[in-house]
Amino acid sequence: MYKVKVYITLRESVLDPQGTAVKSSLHSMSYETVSDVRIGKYMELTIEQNNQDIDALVKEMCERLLANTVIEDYRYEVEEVVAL
Amino acid sequence: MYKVKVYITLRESVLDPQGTAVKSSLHSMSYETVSDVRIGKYMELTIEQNNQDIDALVKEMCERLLANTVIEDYRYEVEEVVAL
Amino acid sequence: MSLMLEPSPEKIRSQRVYAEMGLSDEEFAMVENILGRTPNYTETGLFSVMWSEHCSYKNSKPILKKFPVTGDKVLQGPGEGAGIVDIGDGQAVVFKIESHNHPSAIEPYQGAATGVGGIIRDVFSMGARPIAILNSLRFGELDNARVKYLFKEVVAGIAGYGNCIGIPTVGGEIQFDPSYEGNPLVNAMCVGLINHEDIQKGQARGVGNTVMYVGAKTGRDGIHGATFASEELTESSDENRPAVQVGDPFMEKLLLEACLELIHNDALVGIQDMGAAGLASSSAEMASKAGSGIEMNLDLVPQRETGMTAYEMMLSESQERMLIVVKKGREQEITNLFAKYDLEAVAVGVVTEEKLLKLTHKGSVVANVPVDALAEEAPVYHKPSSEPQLYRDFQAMKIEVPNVVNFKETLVSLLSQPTIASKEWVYNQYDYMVRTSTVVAPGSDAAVVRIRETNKALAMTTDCNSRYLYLDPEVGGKIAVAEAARNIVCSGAEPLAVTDNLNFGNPEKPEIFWQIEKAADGISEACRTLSTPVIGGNVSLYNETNGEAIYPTPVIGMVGLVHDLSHITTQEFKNSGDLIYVIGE
Amino acid sequence: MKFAVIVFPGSNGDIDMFHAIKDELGEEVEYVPHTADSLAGFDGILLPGGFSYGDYLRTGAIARFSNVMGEVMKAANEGVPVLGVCNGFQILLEAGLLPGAMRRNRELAFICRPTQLVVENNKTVFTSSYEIGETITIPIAHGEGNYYCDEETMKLLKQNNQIVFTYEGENPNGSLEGIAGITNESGNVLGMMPHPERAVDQLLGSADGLKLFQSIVRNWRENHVVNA
Ligand SMILES: Nc1ncnc2c1ncn2[C@@H]1O[C@H](COP(=O)(O)OP(=O)(O)O)[C@@H](O)[C@H]1O
Repeated sequence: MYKVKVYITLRESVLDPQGTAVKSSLHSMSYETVSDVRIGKYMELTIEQNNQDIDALVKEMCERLLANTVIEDYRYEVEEVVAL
Repeated sequence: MYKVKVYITLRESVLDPQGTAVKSSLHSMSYETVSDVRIGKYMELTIEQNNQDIDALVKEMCERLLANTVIEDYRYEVEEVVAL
Repeated sequence: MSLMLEPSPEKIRSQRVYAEMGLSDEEFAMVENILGRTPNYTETGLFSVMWSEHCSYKNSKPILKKFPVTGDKVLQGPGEGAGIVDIGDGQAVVFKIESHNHPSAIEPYQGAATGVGGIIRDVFSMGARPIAILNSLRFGELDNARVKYLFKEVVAGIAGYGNCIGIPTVGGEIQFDPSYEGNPLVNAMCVGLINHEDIQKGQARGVGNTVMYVGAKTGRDGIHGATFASEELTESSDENRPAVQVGDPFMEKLLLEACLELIHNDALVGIQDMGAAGLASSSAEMASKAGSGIEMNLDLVPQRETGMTAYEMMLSESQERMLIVVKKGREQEITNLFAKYDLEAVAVGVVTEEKLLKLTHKGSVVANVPVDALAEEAPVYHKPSSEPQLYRDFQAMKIEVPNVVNFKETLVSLLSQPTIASKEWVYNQYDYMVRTSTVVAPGSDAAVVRIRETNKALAMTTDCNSRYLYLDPEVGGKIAVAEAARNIVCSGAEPLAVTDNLNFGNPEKPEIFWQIEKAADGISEACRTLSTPVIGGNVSLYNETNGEAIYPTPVIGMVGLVHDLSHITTQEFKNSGDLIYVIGE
Repeated sequence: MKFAVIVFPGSNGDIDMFHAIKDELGEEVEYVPHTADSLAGFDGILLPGGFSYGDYLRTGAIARFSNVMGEVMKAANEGVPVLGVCNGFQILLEAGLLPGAMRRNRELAFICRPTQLVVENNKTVFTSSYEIGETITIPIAHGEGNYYCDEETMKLLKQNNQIVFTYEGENPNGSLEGIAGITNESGNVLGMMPHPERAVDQLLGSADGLKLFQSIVRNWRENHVVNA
């Protein structure tokens, strides 16, 4: 079994209205040292072992569904877990 | 300067409608080995150095605003970055 | 940081850099002639976006001349952000339709969302309170995964923006046909309400007055979007496209409320939305319309990213921004007004006597060009037109009456066509009730929105059956107007006026140009006959994928006045035993 | 009776709430900005629907830190009736004035349509003009109305009769036990996803929401006559 963690972030020039709103809220709560906030998605996938090339598989799922590559970048980490 | 990464996930006991939907999309795209999907948030914060206890600070921001602890768990990583 | 070095004027000329930006050799020669020198990179960029079809209507101007644009009740015809029609009691209705086809083909959610955002800004920049949104959508057949994705995301994008900003999406129409598979159409219409005395103009009047930038910061998103909208979509469209614009409806809600407060402040001279070609078109158009010039210091433009060049700032299409001109000396008052809404309002320039757009950046002049050359004096082309063989074939065909054997079966199979089936799945995602004035919600003919504190209401609809236009663009154009008018009348309203969105293929093909001409003839005749002038609209050409054009799709948006709430009628049968009549031929 | 309609940046149901009170109920009402320092003089507080702060991060999460919210909490603790509709409900949850939290709708899409509600408890200041078990038509319009709380909290909600409205028939958003509206323990704070202020005029389809506002006024009057 694999535990896969996928991190999805907005591409550089793409506006992040959510991050901006959170930053200004933090400022008004007087956390003024926060100079930037970017908000993305974090996914945890559990995948059964099946002789597949796990890297290729995750990459394909990211490209096809999990990330919107027109505006988002993604990266992932794969961890093999021994089922109990 | 600190780069802080915050991971927010739904508590285990809470049903995740988004994760459920993504899982069934993956299945219909015939990624049938995916047995579970949980979707959370990933935030990158840039925080200026200011003699504060950075751990305590991030924890407070998470508890007060970034996470809703009724349904969400959070964890974070702090990395010190030397400004150029 | 952008580390790309800008090519010198010599290089722009010798390596035909202008061609990549969309200028032809002849057009570039015209620019050199106007300036009496070779333009630099920023200037070349300004001309290329301002002379794109999207901004200049260079191919469609001769067509638009056909439309009847005047009438007793018309307070503002085409030319400003939106048209305005008198509805009595000192009030008027403001409306316009606009396309966001190419952005939606690339990123359907954001493309549709920012399309809605743009048309709303057009309406409130006239000084009107937006009261309703409609749309008109075209997709390929739903048996294709990409089409399903586009459909789902476009609807979600329209919902996401309209619901958040709190303007009800009250109606629209959707058609599915293979001709739209690679090039969906997303047209959005906004209707607003205004008191006559509040009508604003996008003009930079009064030498010495201050030009202010308000709203969201400028980023590198959407650079050259207008040029992109004026080209066909090809396989390589993916690579050379700019960073996609993301809509921020929350920001726009603040901007909307702030601007509606601003119009009551006598310091305001002119206001215009930064839409296509952003800062370039808003500044050049505001100056040109007023017969003045503008000088701007780009260092003062609020920037979201570091190291932005003059070219990038002028051509960016970041959303939720407006350009305003205010009386000299009143800037602080305006800054304070916007600050109340957590918005920035920054003085970036002045109105000048000389009709030039003069830009400075980091201490040097980066552009100095005549505003009229950018705006009104863009080249106009009369493209060749020729009647296609296909049309002659259609005309020669015998009319065939289908022989229906099993009426029930035929009816059921018709009703299960996605184009005909109920659109409840779509409109249940739209908040069509917010502002509690939607008397007739989606699901009937035209939508009806009451006008508070009066006994009146407005009926509104969008219509176009592009199959008819494909067969005969002139007759099809008439039918589109007639259908809209019938929907308005069936709701109990008197048709007032029309806004149109001409969605066609590549006008450089004579057969396509012929379609546009004929459709406009049909629309014009129907509008004259029904006394519903065209008070504004939008043109979207180059809707082709790999050389294949969409069906000719001139979407008609019509608004009517319900003189008395008791006149409102809805579509459904009311009581069993009521008699059913068929009216007409 | 004088109502306050709190306006947060991004509120958009404020106008509807205002007109419902002024035009249909005929009571006094004022808009109060999120920056206000005092709610003195108001007898009822209304948190309208909309997308405060764009619904960014989580619905209601940012609005809950608005300046005026301190006053709303104070008034709630003093027993002033507080009604949060849709985004208003979400803000009350985030502020901890009501228990539980909101998740995205089960089908992930925004839903706008009339729904049927069952009045589960008519012994509140908000519902005393309804019959117990009465079915009423009130529209919903939200993307995040999927109410959640843990089992312990659910037990308490039931014990104290805090569940006021449930959806009749198909549950539109997946909320636990079909919950559409709940009160706090003392019953003076009500949060609900459906929009009673959109159901006050037969011209727009339903006037079933009017009784909710009438209940508030009637209870206030009775209290004030007794206390006077
Ligand atoms: N894209 C849309 N957005 C909003 N409402 C829509 C949309 N498409 C269709 N509708 C609504 O659905 C109803 C039926 O639409 P349609 O099937 O096009 O019928 P009609 O023949 O009356 O044009 C109308 O009230 C229309 O406003």
